[in-house]
Amino acid sequence: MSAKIRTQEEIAARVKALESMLIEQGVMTTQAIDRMVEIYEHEVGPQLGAKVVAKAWSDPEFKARLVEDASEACKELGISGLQGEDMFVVENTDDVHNIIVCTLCSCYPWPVLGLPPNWYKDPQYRAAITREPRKVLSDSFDFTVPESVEVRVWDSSSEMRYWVLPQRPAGTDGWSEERLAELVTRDSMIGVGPVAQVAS
Amino acid sequence: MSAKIRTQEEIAARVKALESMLIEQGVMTTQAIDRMVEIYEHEVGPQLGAKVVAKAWSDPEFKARLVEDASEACKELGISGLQGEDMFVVENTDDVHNIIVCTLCSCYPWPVLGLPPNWYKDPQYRAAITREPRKVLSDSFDFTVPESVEVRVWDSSSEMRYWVLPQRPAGTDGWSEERLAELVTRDSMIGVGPVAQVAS
Amino acid sequence: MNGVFDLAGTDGIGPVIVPEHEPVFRAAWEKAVFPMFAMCFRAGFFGVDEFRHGIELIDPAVYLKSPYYEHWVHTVEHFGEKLGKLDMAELDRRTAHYLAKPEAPLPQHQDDPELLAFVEAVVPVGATAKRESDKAARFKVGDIVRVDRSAPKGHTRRARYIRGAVGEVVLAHGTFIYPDTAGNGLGEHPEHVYTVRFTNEELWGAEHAEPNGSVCFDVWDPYIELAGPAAANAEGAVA
Amino acid sequence: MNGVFDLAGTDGIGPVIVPEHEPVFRAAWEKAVFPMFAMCFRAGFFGVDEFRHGIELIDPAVYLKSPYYEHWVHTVEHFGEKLGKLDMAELDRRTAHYLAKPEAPLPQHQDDPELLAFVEAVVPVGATAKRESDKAARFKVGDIVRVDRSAPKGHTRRARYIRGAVGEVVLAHGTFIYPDTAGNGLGEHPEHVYTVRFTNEELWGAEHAEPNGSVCFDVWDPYIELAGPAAANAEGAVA
Repeated sequence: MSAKIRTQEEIAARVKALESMLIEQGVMTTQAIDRMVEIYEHEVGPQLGAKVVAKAWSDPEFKARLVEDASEACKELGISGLQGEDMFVVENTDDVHNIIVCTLCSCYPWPVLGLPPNWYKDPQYRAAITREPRKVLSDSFDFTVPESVEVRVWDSSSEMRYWVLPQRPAGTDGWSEERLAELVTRDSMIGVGPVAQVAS
Repeated sequence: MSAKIRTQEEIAARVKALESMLIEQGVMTTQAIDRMVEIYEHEVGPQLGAKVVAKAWSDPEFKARLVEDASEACKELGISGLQGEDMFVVENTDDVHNIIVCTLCSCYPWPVLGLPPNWYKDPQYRAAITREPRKVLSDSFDFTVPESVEVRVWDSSSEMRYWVLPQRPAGTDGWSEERLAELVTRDSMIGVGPVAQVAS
Repeated sequence: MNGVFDLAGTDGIGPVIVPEHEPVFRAAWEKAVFPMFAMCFRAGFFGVDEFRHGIELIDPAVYLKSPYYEHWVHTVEHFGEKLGKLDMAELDRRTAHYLAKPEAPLPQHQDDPELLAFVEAVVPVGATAKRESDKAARFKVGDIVRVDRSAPKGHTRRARYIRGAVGEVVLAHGTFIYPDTAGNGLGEHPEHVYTVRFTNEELWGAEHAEPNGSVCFDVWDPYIELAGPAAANAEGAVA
Repeated sequence: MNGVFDLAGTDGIGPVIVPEHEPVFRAAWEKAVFPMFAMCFRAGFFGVDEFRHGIELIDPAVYLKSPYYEHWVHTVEHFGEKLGKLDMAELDRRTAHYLAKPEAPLPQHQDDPELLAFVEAVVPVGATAKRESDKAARFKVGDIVRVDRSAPKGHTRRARYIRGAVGEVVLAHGTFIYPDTAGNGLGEHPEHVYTVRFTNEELWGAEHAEPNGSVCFDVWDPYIELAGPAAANAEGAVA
């Protein structure tokens, strides 16, 4: 209990020291570090999940495969990998609104959503979203789920990686997958926000 | 969650500021503060509990009254007061060893034991003593209760204030109450230590 | 409320450290804080249950890392602010003043014989939480009971480690102020208090429990329901 | 183990703060830490369950107050020290060096084509925790089950808020590495994983629960026992 809460400068020095030792041991190289960072900064992110959602909205057979086995269906689009080896899509309906969390650590489906935002990993979200999900959505995300709709929170306690298939908005008949994908926000696949509004 | 962990200097300044405002409001005076501190530094302490224990060891009728209603019996010795309005003595036997704790805050029978030691109020004791009492006694108090004796932990969750009546040691036949009282340690009335050894 | 102050069974916070000797008060500021409980109680800041709840509301990292009597500072501030008895900006201003000048004097003031008399009177008498009530006790010594496992949001003394557990009523103490109302500013509403004895196996599981041990925990009447001997035996709850 | 990392239902830690925009990594040091999970895993520091347990062992106040990726630093250090892969005195020495000279360079080193190839291979494929097993599933979708309320001391995924609660099995996922062994260095011992759905009323109590809500939580086979429809109805567990 004597451990100290470090400043950013102290953490940075600690990390550089650790990095230097791991580099000397051949565990890491700056080249490999840079490549891994590049992947999650620029290649893997919620635009991939949005592509999957748009295809599911457009192609009922794909959607059936996605709901049956999300990891296999995503591979059809070349989407797969770390922290998404066993994904499971939970579909919003008129009766059920889904939300994901990991209350014990911060599990999150990287291949479709990228790395999680900090609020998802913060103690506050993990503490409150199972206990008072409607209050959290309302207070922190300005998002309301009608009382008649069940709020179902998926606590990612195993290696199954859950994520949300939002409902296709009205007014999008005949839209291309590319155009549909632009409506799909990261928050809508976490379950804490809506898909983008369609101008009417 | 942004609250800061203060240094001793910061706490001292905060307290003096608070004290100054409470003094101006007439809630406190330095005279009353000093008197209250004097009482718990010099008048109320475990020597009072020791006196009660020694009398219980010497006088079976007093002991019967003490076990029946500890607060009433202690009043016979002029012992009573704050945080001991409703005391209950738990008696060690050949079959049961008792320990007290307050896992939710730091309740403690002030009139017989004085103010609690810091370890009693620390998170570590409150966390571990209900879960692994034998390990805590052994690791931190160098005190072993035989496996054949039940360890019974009293978590002071209500306003009942529990404390332990240790067993009278052998080799003390005919001792005066004053001499017996010298054997009774604070820790033996908490249940984390023995009474003092009798030289044989 | 569920929080880190509810410490029973928390793992991973290190060993109990017992110094050889230590004074009753380790710092001068502790001597100023200790009397605040009784004197602010007298001044109408809080009842004892509210006082505890004010401590429960402390930021959990601060709760774990700060010296004990600093918890009392937080609850005095909490109720002082809530009741409009303390101007927090002024408190901050004075804090900066005393931080810059630790030896600066306290305000000049007169002794108050009534306050001193209060100290001399309350220390040896206290203020019992026992209350007369004509409520019938729903339970008696020997009953096998299960603790409600639900999770109230405000102040409660229903610690997490006993929720859902089955034990035996071993003592009945009469009626006392109910912390689940009094601690939340909702009045005293006295309820019967019982001591329930739980085996270590019931609390922590047979695989994880120290042998030959039990915990006695005091519950108020609404915390428990009859579990019945059948239920208890089925779950191996009572030795 | 019981600890503050097990956050579900913890009250009093403030609101969820959602910044308008934030980068994937907020500081340069976060970019160095993130790859450590995959690369130290490759180097034999830990499995994913052990990695999590190393984080659970962090001092709880530090856990609550430190930025997320600092947790990863702690678990890398924990296993590096435990396995003799990191000399902690040397780590301290280098920390002091970089604290004094933040711009001091990292050691000169060669690129490692195999490590780069590992990154390119593992990111799109991952490493499933699914394992073949001929163990029979003890439960099926539709079963009403109760979660064991006991409190293991090492790593487990049996969060406190579901212990003792009754819910319905809604999904069965097959067999996966068992964290209660793997996270404690005791091997993979695969077990069936199920999703159990609990109503808010069952988890928090009817008085304290948001209406029309539920939580789905994944359990491994040893975490649960059949509760039976009778038990569930008696406690109002399943809608």
